Amino acid sequence: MRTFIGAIVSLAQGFYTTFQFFFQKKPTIAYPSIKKQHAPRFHGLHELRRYADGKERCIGCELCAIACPANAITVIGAENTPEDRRSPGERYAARYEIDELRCIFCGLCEEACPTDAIVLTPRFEMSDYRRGSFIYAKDRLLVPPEAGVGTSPDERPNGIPSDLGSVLAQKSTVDIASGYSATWRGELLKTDRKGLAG
Amino acid sequence: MNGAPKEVTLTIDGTQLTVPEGTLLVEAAKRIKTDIPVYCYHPKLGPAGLCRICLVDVEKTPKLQIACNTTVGEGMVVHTYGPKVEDGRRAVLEFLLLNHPLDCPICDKGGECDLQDYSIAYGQGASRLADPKEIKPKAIDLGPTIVLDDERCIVCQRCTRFDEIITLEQSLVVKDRGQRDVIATATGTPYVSMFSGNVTELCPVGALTSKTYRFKSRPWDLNRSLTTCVQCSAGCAINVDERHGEVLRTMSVPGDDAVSEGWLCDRGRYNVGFYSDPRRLTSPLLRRDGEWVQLGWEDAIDLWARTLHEAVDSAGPKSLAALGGGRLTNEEAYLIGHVFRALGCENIDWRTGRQRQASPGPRGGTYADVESAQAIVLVGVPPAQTTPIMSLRIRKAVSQRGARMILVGDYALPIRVAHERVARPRDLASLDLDRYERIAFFWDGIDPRVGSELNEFAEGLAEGRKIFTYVTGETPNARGAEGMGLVPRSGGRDSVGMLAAARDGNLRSLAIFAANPVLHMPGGADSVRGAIENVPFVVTTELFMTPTAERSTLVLPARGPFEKSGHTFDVTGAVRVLRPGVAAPTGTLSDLEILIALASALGVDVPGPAALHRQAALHAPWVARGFGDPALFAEGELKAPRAGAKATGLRLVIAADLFSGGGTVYHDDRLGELRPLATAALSEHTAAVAEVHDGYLVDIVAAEGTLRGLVVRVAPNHVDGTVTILEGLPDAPASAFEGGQTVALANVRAARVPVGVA
Amino acid sequence: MPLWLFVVIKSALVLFVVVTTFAYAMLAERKVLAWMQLRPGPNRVGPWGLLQPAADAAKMLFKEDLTPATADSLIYRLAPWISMITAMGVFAVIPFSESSSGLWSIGDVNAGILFVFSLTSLGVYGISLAGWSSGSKFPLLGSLRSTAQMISYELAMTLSVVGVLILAGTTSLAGIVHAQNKLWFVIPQFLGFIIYVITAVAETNRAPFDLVEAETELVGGFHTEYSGLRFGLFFIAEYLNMITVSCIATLLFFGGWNPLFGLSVIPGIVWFVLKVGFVIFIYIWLRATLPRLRYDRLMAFGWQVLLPLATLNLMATAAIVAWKG
Amino acid sequence: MTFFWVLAIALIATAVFTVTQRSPVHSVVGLLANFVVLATLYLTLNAEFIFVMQIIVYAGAILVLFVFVISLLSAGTGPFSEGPNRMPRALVPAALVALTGFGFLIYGLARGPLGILPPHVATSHPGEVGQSGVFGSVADFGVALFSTHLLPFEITAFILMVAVIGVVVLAGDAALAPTRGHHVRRRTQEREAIVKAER
Repeated sequence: MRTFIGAIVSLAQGFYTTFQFFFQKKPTIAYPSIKKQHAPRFHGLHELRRYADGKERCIGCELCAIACPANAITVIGAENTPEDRRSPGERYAARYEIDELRCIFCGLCEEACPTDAIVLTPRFEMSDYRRGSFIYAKDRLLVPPEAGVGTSPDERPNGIPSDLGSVLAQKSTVDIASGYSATWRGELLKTDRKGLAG
Repeated sequence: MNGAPKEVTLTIDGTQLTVPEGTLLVEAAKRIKTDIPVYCYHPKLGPAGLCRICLVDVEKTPKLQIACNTTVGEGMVVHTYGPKVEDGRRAVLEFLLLNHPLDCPICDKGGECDLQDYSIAYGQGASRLADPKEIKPKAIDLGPTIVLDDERCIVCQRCTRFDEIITLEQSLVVKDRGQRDVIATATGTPYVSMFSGNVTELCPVGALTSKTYRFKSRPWDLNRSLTTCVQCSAGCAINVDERHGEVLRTMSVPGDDAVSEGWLCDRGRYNVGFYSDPRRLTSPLLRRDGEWVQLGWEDAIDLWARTLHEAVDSAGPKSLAALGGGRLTNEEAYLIGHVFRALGCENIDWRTGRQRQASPGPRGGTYADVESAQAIVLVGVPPAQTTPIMSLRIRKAVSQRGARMILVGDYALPIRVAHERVARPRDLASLDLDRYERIAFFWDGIDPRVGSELNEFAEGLAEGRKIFTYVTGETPNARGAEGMGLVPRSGGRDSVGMLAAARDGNLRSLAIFAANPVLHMPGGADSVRGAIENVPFVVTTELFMTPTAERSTLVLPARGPFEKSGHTFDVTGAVRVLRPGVAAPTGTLSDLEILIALASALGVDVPGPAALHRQAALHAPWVARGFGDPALFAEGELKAPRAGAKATGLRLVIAADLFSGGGTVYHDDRLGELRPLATAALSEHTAAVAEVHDGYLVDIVAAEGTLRGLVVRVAPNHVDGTVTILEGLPDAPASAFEGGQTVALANVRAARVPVGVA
Repeated sequence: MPLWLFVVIKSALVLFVVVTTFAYAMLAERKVLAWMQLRPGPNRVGPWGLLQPAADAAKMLFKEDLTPATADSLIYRLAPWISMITAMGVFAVIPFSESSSGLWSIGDVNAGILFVFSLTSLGVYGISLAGWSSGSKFPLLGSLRSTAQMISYELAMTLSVVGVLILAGTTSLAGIVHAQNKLWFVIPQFLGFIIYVITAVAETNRAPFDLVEAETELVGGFHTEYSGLRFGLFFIAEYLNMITVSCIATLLFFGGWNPLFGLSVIPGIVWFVLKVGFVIFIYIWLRATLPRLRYDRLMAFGWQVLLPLATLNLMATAAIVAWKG
Repeated sequence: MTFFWVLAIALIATAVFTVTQRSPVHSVVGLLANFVVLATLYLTLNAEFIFVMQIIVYAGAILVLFVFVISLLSAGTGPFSEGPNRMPRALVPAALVALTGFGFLIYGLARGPLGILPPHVATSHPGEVGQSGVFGSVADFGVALFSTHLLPFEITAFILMVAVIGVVVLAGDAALAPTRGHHVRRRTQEREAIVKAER
């Protein structure tokens, strides 16, 4: 009997709690109209950086891919040739793709990178209508050459690239309409799906 | 040496163990599962004592000893770890890393590198080097397959010793001394070897890398699966490393001592790019009014079955024929015979190339038998070009056991090795072979008359001796095809007869399974092509649009060996297992699936998978012993050589090349320079007489026509008065010509072609 | 005006009102839930988010409608309509206010309450067939759960209502309301009311008895594979069921349109709507407060607690009515 | 009358649908539709209580169990949906049985009186529902069930009870099987017995 009464009392307590909250002031911020200042080291969208001379920092070593707990990064390396030199060493990333839908923004790729090529920027608004467009390839990850020339990325405040507008502007120029087929991982997903359906 | 070897008892890390006298410490430690780090030492190459990473502490010796070159002694007490040992190893590693670049993130070895691993285990974290590191050349093009990074080299000399001890080719050396030593070829020419890929595996650091794999992937990305290489009939176990549905590299299997001993030839290692080639066929194609039309699988199989039924109904089962099987698994070969015999068709043959026989008869030997032979007789094409791994055993027997090497015929050996040469097997009688107890005979399986002469001779010797015979032909699973009964029985036609019947218009339907007779069948490409075009309905299962497939009515996209499972027999008749290592492209089916679909469309019962696998392995001991059904080995008639053309006295030799062929090699872009040029090889003397030089372009005029634009190669080991051309090149088809006829060189041009592959 | 035209017009009107009510019941649920969870809830579409239902409807209509390759397409298409039709059919017999001329209900059936139960008992088909025909694991599990749960709780629900029927002496819904002119049955039938509320929550598959959907374990349960308008039909059906059981609770236990405190100046329909709204609020409150039950606990609770209690309540009521004559 | 014919045709159509489906679930759906149409037919006869009972008991309870069992056991891929179509072979005997039954029905209808309603029960008119003495009302039904037909009612209840017990005995093996605790207890007992015996 005592437990029965106890059950009733605790049930009533639960109902009272939720009822109390019903009238309390809500702490929610009206996000799109009011934007909160994020922390200086906020982990947002990735960016691949360049050296001051415009060469890509990424050497395609795949250490970020192996460090990634969500298995979101795909890197396929290739060799620099004298005619087409992308990065200082022998190797560069022919393909560098991040599935931002898988990414958990933990920043381990940043930690793993031996050349500080991949960094997480504070950008976080990247919603889109197609899954395929969340697979960011080098065309959207890599800082445009003009942004990298002159300033070493290390000298930017907080180590975060100051100018994100160029990346933003680039997004609209990149053909993401083709969605999956624009990226290697997307192609794989597509063939996988084909395999499942067939 | 007689009697049991003496046993020695010693203590390693407190564990007492007894090993035979003469065992090296590093091997003894393996018995108690203690791993002593090594760089220069390799079980197959022996000790060198160069790198000194294997330092161990042996009690009662003043200094640390190297485990790889110290033999065990009675009562020895060894410590493989401890402060003293670790100090020593740390010092050694500091020296090794002195000039070694810290570019692990871009190094292809990173992740499977011994230097990396031992540096983590024993090395000291920071470098004490104050001066800049030694700058050495990087990315040196060592040859068609290998790129060398001298900065990473720790001069363990595994590669040079492999080249010296195992392949006997002796082209790699350590050039210069001290701080400036680098790996190079002795002559300064490119490093060319059919076993070159092995040095990349032997290299304990990332100094030697494969051109096909450079910067493609990292080791942890790869999905590895173990299967059997069926590029030739050697049957080596092979590890297939796949990523994103693409075979990126293949690796040898260290434990495969029964066959490959842990080596791979370059064809097996590098000819894997074709799996992901965009030219792969992925849909059944039907030729309708000269155009290729895509077809669904069901329609294709139905059409085939209907045509077969109609042909049987209207012209009887003798109007059907099936070719091929020598490149398929045993299961598939068995099903070809099963399905077509169910229709009453006996025109079944696997012999779609020059090879006419696969079984060595009752005296077939094993790989181990080769090593023990005191005399080795090579009849016809040497095994190096057909079954390279077998040739490594022969080289081992010659170099390490002093076996006598005798070459029969005009073919050249790829390496400089002391040998004698006679023209025909019957001439062997003059060589006093009866003083040997163990003799191995190798035959290429091409000319049946040579084969019977060889058999006769071997039978004559057999009394009281161990005779091992091998047929090292060029067809990968020829023994499987023979064992599964893919030869005409009771009045059926063989492949030559089938083509004759086709020319006469007596064939209504021809099925060609994974074969390319247009390129490989003797009798001339034009005549084979004409015969095939004369058959109203030709079905070909192929990976690519080969010359044969181009002339078929229906082409079915098949799967390659790494894309299916099954069994094969190797050259010694042992069973090897195939397992899928990479996903096949959508739209392809394995020949087994194609045959099962055909059987069900025809209404023929097929054995279930379990029964099929039993069938495929059941014949194994039977084939291994060589006691085949004699009827199985009935020979088809070869045309007699015709009288020669205007002779300038050169005898034509048609040699096989490891990288010839119009299918997988032709469609593998990664192979690049490895694909042979169309060459005419001459001995130095002949070249001098004919006044041609290395790299000239010539035409060869023979009775059947002219072969144009061959590159002259002046090479050692060729018989004077012969010109050797390569078989199976789509650009210069040698199948139109008969070996042994006299030909003339014409239209010599002094156009120098860059030095490439010999 | 012929009778049939009158009925058709009334049906159309009721459907319109009911569907609008559904839309705003949904909005109300989201708002109330949000407030109870210290959130503002939908507030971007229209003033205070009032046009949210319209936005939702538009989205639902234009969303891609998928049918899994493994689905049984006939039944897959049929199931949402079964749910929807049975949920709507109930409103045919519900009287919304005092109606001597039959104005405030579409049809007054003498076995009204039985008709309601018969239709709600058909509602389970929508869910169980949807789950089965989707041809995938989670929906099948959801539909099996739903079948077992609905059968188990329907018994107790029916028994809990029988007490009211004995007191009222009729199965006509209007008759039951008339019987409560003096005293609402929630007082003599308090145990029956509690059992009814619990079983009704279970019958409508709402939290904390929403094991049929159970997002955390069954990723949506029976409607995992549904999208677009078909999913919308299930959604509508769920809310209509909630409104239905609230109406029934009002009619059976809260005196229907009978005014409170003798305030008969306010029309009956207002009282009815207010009472229904109160019951719906309790529903939402329950969802905001209680976590989902474990499946075996749910079944044990149904069979071992609710059913005996309902039987006891029935027998006691019958005995008292018989004893009092 | 038009309504009757519509219902009658729907009734036969759904019945045929039920027996001709290969998927058991399709059959169940057909049967469900059949029950609903039948119930509607009762409704047109003013038998509201029967209508409700038909739906609650048959459609709402029994058929739900069918669905439950079918989805639980076979998930729709049972032997019914595979294998050859057995309909043609059963066609002749089924037709014979159906025709015989139909013949009996015609014979019975032709023989018996057409006015089958008891004299004291009047046919109901709109607005009269729910009153006792009107055909199909709950009150009359209750009176009949608990007075005139009390014995059959009780016997039926008894038979059902027996059936329930039977089902529990047949299917309840797992429920009656020893629990894990039982095993532990038994092992303990055995060990104690052994210890005792050794002493």
